[in-house]
Amino acid sequence: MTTANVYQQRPDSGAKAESSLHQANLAGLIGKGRKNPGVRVREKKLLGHLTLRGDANDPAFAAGVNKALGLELPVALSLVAKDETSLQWMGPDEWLLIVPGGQEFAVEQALRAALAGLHISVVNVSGGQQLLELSGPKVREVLMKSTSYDVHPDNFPVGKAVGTVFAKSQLVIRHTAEDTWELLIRRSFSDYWWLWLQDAAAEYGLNVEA
Amino acid sequence: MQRYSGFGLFKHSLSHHENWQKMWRTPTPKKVYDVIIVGGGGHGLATAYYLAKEHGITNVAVVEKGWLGGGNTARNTTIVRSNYLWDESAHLYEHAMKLWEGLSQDLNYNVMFSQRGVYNLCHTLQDIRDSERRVSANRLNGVDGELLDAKQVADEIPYLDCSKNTRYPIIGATVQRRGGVARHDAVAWGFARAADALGVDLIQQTEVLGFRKENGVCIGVETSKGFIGAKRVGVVTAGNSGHMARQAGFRLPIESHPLQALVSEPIKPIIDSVIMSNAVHGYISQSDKGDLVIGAGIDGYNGYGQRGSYPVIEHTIQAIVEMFPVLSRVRMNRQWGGIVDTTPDACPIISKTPVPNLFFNCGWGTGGFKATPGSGNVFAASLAKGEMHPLAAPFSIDRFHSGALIDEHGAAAVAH
Amino acid sequence: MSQTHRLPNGGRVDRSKVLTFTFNGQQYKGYEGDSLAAALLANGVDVIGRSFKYSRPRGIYAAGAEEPNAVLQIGATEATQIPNVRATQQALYQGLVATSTNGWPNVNNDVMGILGKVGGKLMPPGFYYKTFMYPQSFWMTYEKYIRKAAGLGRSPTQNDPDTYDYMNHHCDVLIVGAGPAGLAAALAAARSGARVIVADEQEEFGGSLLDSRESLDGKPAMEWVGKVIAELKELPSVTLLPRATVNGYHDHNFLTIHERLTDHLGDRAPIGQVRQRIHRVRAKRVVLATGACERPLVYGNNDVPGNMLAGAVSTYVRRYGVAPGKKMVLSTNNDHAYRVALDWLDAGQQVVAVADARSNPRGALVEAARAKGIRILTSSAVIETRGSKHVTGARVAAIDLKSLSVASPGEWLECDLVATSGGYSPVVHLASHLGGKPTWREDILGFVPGEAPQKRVCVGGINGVYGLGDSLADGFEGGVRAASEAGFKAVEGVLPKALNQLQEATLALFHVPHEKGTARAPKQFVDLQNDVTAAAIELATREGFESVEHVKRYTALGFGTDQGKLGNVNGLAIAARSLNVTIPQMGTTMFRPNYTPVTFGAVAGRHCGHIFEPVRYTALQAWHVKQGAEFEDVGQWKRPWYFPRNGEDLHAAVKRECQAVRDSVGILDASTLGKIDIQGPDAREFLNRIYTNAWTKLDVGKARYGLMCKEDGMVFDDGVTACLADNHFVMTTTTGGAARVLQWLEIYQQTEWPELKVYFTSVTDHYATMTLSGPNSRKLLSEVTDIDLDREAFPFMTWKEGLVGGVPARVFRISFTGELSYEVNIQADYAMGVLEKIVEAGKQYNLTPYGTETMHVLRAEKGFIIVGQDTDGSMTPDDLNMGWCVGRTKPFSWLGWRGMNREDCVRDQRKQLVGLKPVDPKQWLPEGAQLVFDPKQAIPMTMVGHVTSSYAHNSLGYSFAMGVVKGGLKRIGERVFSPQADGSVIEAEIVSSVFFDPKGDRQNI
Amino acid sequence: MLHIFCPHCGELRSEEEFHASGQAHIPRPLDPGACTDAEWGDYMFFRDNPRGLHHELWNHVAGCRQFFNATRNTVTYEILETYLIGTKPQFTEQAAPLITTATREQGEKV
Repeated sequence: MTTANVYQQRPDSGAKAESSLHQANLAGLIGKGRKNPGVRVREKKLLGHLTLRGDANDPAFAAGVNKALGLELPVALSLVAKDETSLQWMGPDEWLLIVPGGQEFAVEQALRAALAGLHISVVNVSGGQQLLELSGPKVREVLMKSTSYDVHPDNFPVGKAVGTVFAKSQLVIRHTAEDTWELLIRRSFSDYWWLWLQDAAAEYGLNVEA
Repeated sequence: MQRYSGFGLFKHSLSHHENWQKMWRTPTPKKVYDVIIVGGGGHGLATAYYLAKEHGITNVAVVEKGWLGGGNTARNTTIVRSNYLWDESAHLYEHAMKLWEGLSQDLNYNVMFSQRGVYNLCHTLQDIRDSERRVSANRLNGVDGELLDAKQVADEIPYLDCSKNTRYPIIGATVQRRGGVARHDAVAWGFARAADALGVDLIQQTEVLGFRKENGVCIGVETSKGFIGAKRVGVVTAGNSGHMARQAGFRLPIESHPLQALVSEPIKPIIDSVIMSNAVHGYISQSDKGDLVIGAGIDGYNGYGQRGSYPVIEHTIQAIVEMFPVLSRVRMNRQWGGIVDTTPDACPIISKTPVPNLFFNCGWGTGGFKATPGSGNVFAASLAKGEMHPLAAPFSIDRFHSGALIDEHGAAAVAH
Repeated sequence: MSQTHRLPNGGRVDRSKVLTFTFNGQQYKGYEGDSLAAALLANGVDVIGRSFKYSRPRGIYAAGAEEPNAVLQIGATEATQIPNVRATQQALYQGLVATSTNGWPNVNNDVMGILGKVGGKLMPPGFYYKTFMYPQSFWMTYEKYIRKAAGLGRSPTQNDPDTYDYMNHHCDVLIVGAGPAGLAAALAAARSGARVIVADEQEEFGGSLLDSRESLDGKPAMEWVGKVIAELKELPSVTLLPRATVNGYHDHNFLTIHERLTDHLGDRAPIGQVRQRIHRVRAKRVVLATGACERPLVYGNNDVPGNMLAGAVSTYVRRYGVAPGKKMVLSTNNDHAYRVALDWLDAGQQVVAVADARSNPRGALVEAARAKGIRILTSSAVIETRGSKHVTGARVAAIDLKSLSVASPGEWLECDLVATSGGYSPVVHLASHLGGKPTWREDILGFVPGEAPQKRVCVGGINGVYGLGDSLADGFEGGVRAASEAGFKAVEGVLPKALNQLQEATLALFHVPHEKGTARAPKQFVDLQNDVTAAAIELATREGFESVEHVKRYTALGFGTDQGKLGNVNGLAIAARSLNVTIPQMGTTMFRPNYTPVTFGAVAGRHCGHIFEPVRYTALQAWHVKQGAEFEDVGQWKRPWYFPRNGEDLHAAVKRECQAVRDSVGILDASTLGKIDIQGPDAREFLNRIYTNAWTKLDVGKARYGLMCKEDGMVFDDGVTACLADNHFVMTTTTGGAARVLQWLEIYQQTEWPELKVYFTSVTDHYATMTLSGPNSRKLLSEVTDIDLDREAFPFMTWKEGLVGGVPARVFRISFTGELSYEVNIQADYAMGVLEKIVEAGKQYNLTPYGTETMHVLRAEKGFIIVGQDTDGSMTPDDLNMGWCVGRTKPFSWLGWRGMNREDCVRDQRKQLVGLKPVDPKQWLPEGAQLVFDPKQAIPMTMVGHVTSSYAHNSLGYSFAMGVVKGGLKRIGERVFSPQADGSVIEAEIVSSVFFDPKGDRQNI
Repeated sequence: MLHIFCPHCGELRSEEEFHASGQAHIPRPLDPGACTDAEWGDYMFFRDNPRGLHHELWNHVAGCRQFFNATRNTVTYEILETYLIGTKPQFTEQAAPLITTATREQGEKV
């Protein structure tokens, strides 16, 4: 009996890959825009994204995750990271694992092996979402225009990650360094968010980085 | 009753308006009435008026915990239309529409019923299908209605953004030209004055606290001013219906939600009709005073606070600015909320209840104002005869058990 | 002559910066720092508008948010018009263009004014309820003229060039009002380290200190204000917002602030800047330091230009260096108003007299006035004024308070300014927005905030604390309290010293009597903007309006853009007296947001135009655009509707697309369908409960169609779900239903059946889905895949994994068109590359992209339903003739089973889905059209159903439709009729809903 | 705009992140087949709709996607508590007199 159907979804190499913002041609905007912009944007695209579900209260689950990833399960509203891998709390029984692009199949297999016998779910969602990194002195203002969540560092220190409303949709905001934040954006909404960010950041200057 | 007319107004001006009579008395409650109406809003007052006028039952009291017409009657956006989809609703609302059309003269009180036309915009292909379905049903039911294409809409509604590059381009609309608006306070006052003149006691500032039963049969109401007996009791308390039902010992398929509305500052005429859009979620008309009267959506939670949450106001104004970008620099003056009694099928309950001689008329949700005269008229007939008026019969509570809903919600269901 | 009424010195204006502006077509000059009202007064402009009902000339009356008259149209271009701007709240800028909102041909010579004089008597409150009724048909004509006459300013007729936005804040302490109490509170709170926001509606902080005579620590009070601002600016946790009105106090300490960032700079915002911003603030604690608002006395002809609030006169003199007249009469019932007399003298103008309604006033300011030789008439008041376009005199007479009557004929005093003060009303609006009823305090003759559950502190004038020293102390203490309640430790602070002066109580006089009686006296205005007089209020009570809400609604008292800031208490007092009750018995009306009007654009923020709402695109959007697709809105998605070629219209394109699919092969972007990954040992059981049909025996590798019902048994979604592994399924939903279905699964799992071990994860965005459909789809696909497509190896309703275009794919052999079809699912990042390869390979098969319209036609030919189009929330599976999809013997009572067995759901003659074939094959039944059995019956007709889907252009060669008909399944072969708007009738035969390939051979080709 | 404490995220969040899902504690009848039409109708449609304390179901849609319960006053809109599915409310209509003090003790949490 197979518990789940898992297959390598990413082609070996050479296949044409387009991030969800491909259409917006961010690459063509790199290096343009004003000096010392208030906000800089960088796509962190084509990474491996896995949604992990399981029972946080089951020590076997936490141990299995640790065995497979070398990471402790993060507590509510936080993320843990090692090298290019991060594990983020999404809900009481849900985590988002982000790994370098191409590793997701192997990681999923490792997770499934380590968690064998437990009621879990691992789902590859790499094609459906990506990170958009925002940095610069005015990012917080742009976030304040976009979400009713309190993004003041007193409430939203580095290392925190929350799911919340953003403009007229919903996404996850991750605070990764003092002036650096990441938005977890869904593919089908990314055009909207890109338009939104350009509009909201217009008064501060918005540049695209490689 | 002192008759109102232009000439009367002139006559009174000669005496500096010092001799106008009271519009209604402030009576002390009698011990017992033939019928007690609980709730002195538009529907309750209309019920009392038609009981007296059409059924000769004048030993009637309207018991109101606050002031006449102070609930949703005072808080709605005054839209009147009858272009409902299902036969049952269409007949009921059309009955009301016909009464509206002569109401000022009937009451000798100008309720300013203004048939400016009500437009429902279509933004999607499914909107067009639903609209054709409704207009077609209206036509065969004898209710006026037209389906317009995008160009006709652009021609008939100035300043509406009919360009193709909006988020949800407008591709058509329905219009009911007999629809329009009326002056909400005047409706309550007109019915109150006319009912009072026929002998109905309007008892304000008196809260109904419970219902007295004898052998399970309702024999009157307990009020903040003591017990008042009645042969029949009709409860018409809109948002508070669930609460009244609890007092009577049963539950209703009703939830009370905040419904918000707002007005702009008064400006010169710019919106000539009533324009509604379900897709962008907003509707607008302009009052005779010049205020843009704008209806917001319903808040998701139950609430008796006569106020809702701010994002609902934001979304509504976004919708209005999206439809009419020229209004962006106009300013919002005031917002408020009412308590709407919503039912699962978005249709009212006009019904007998588990308690004999206790009748309820409620569940009008967001659409009660337009039905005011019709609702009062059929409820009065039902109270007078003790049997539901044929137009009211389909709106019995029983339908929530049998499954015979009249689903005005479902008719607007969107899924693909 | 320019600036005739500007004082030679004084004021906070910058006389080195001269600004030119236009009012009613005439150019004037003012200074930077002026309000528009100040600049108009400086130029001696008397009449700034005409009143609403009687068209009486009106002048500037106040200096702030309470101004009822000076409501102007602003804007230099059509697109930048702003209606109803209060001149008292508009900073002057270079090039400002303002006009009056009423008056024809102009405000000085208004024709309506004559009508107002003649007809005014015919317009008591509610006159329109009593007339215009006959004949019935004339109301709309009357109304046309009423509408024309009503309204103040006008909307622009071009689109707004400016942008707006929101900003969300969370703070420990929000301080509303930056007067003495607010600033003291701000100091206290800010020093504790709390996150503090201070918002004030005026151009600069200072509140009452901006025009105060008082000193702090022996220095002008504004020096202290400057020091406080400097200190607050240094603190990183403090946000200072001038020109920012707190307009709404909402539940759970959520407040909205309307900040005007550029309205003082010009007609429109400088390029790149936001004109106005709404701050959405969640505050742990709120300090309300909104102060108090002076109210006038009500007397005859109190609306003639040159009648002004006493405090406003001080503001114009001290803050703007403007004297709105030369000879002043002051009518007061309190001490504080005497400062205007002193200010007036200091400005070198003449105080003709002070009429004080009190018999023996002895307060410090009174004595100071006496000492300066000002004539004080006690037990007296201004009874009426005269003057047509400006005050020329005031009649002061003795009044008897007990009987509220005039005790002496009095004397006419020549003057050009009547300043009036009837006491002070705490500004309780915000404190009352959540329904907390204000409480009347007889000692200060005003309403103060009542008890309320909100976490707030009220300080200073709003509490009736009026003395400067007391107000500072009250503010500081309130700031300490707010900060400590928000979890901060307050720091000690020393407040500056104010002079403590003897101040006597205000006298309870609101409505000054007139010997002719209220009804016959010259008009005594209570609400200037709505032309509501004392007589009108008395008349309302006479007609039986006893509730304050009734009085207000009947007379329109307080319904103006000023929301009755000046008139409400006076109106209450008059109504109370008339009804012989006390003011607290009379109560107040509800206070609702906004405190002052807010620009719609600002409330809308950035959510306009192209970012009004999210638009969702699939990974293949760029290709659709390249192919020239027309798009259809489906939920938030833009889906290709059809792909016109060479100027084709919808019908031609759809016909071609249909034919291509039936003849060869077409490609559809199906990525928008919802996809939900389901894992867990109880996944199968869960599907059994949530779908109408059985899932127990679905093998790995297979897929099945399912219907979902709500508990009432009505269909609400459908789709195909495949078994990927024993504990693993992937479900598809309708495009519009994706989010709803996921919620549906979650609510049942989380709240109803938490014991079922199953997880749901949306993979809608992860996969792009391309559907190849048509007899050549196998051939085409085989050229780009390594999957064995042999019909036995890969049968209908199964799925396989393999490479498609070199990319791993999961391919489902399912069909919505009735043709042989493959749905190719690819990780969305790689979909475009795969599509390009398929398209390249498809050239030899005339691979044709098709949109939703063709998809709808093809599925309808097969009789497949679309939930939401062929269903409407009132259809059971049996109504849809889909009883085959109902698991009648499933052990668990799945969702919908009980509901669809209710009495009404199992009766005969329910509407059932059938096929409809117009008798004339060229006739098209409009979608939505109602059906009848007898087209000749009279209206209202008995309707028996309606058309749900209908297609004239298709692959069948004749028009056909689907629809619901009462008892339709037993009426196959019978006729129905659809009467049309133009009087024609379309006749159709009831047929099976499967029009094409009823045996289903083609999908197995 | 309400401020709601999500018991899973452990924070107060703005109402915009949530979806109100009606009255809580309405268990689905274990044997629907044994219900009369009236009983089934009651289950589906009839609600308490109180003017006062209301136990209601909310979903933190923009956050952790979890459902939870809240006890809220439908007149003042005060939220007295939020609690996990499957647990019982601390505040009920019968225990209403305790409300004010209890709320204060819960401090800033709700």
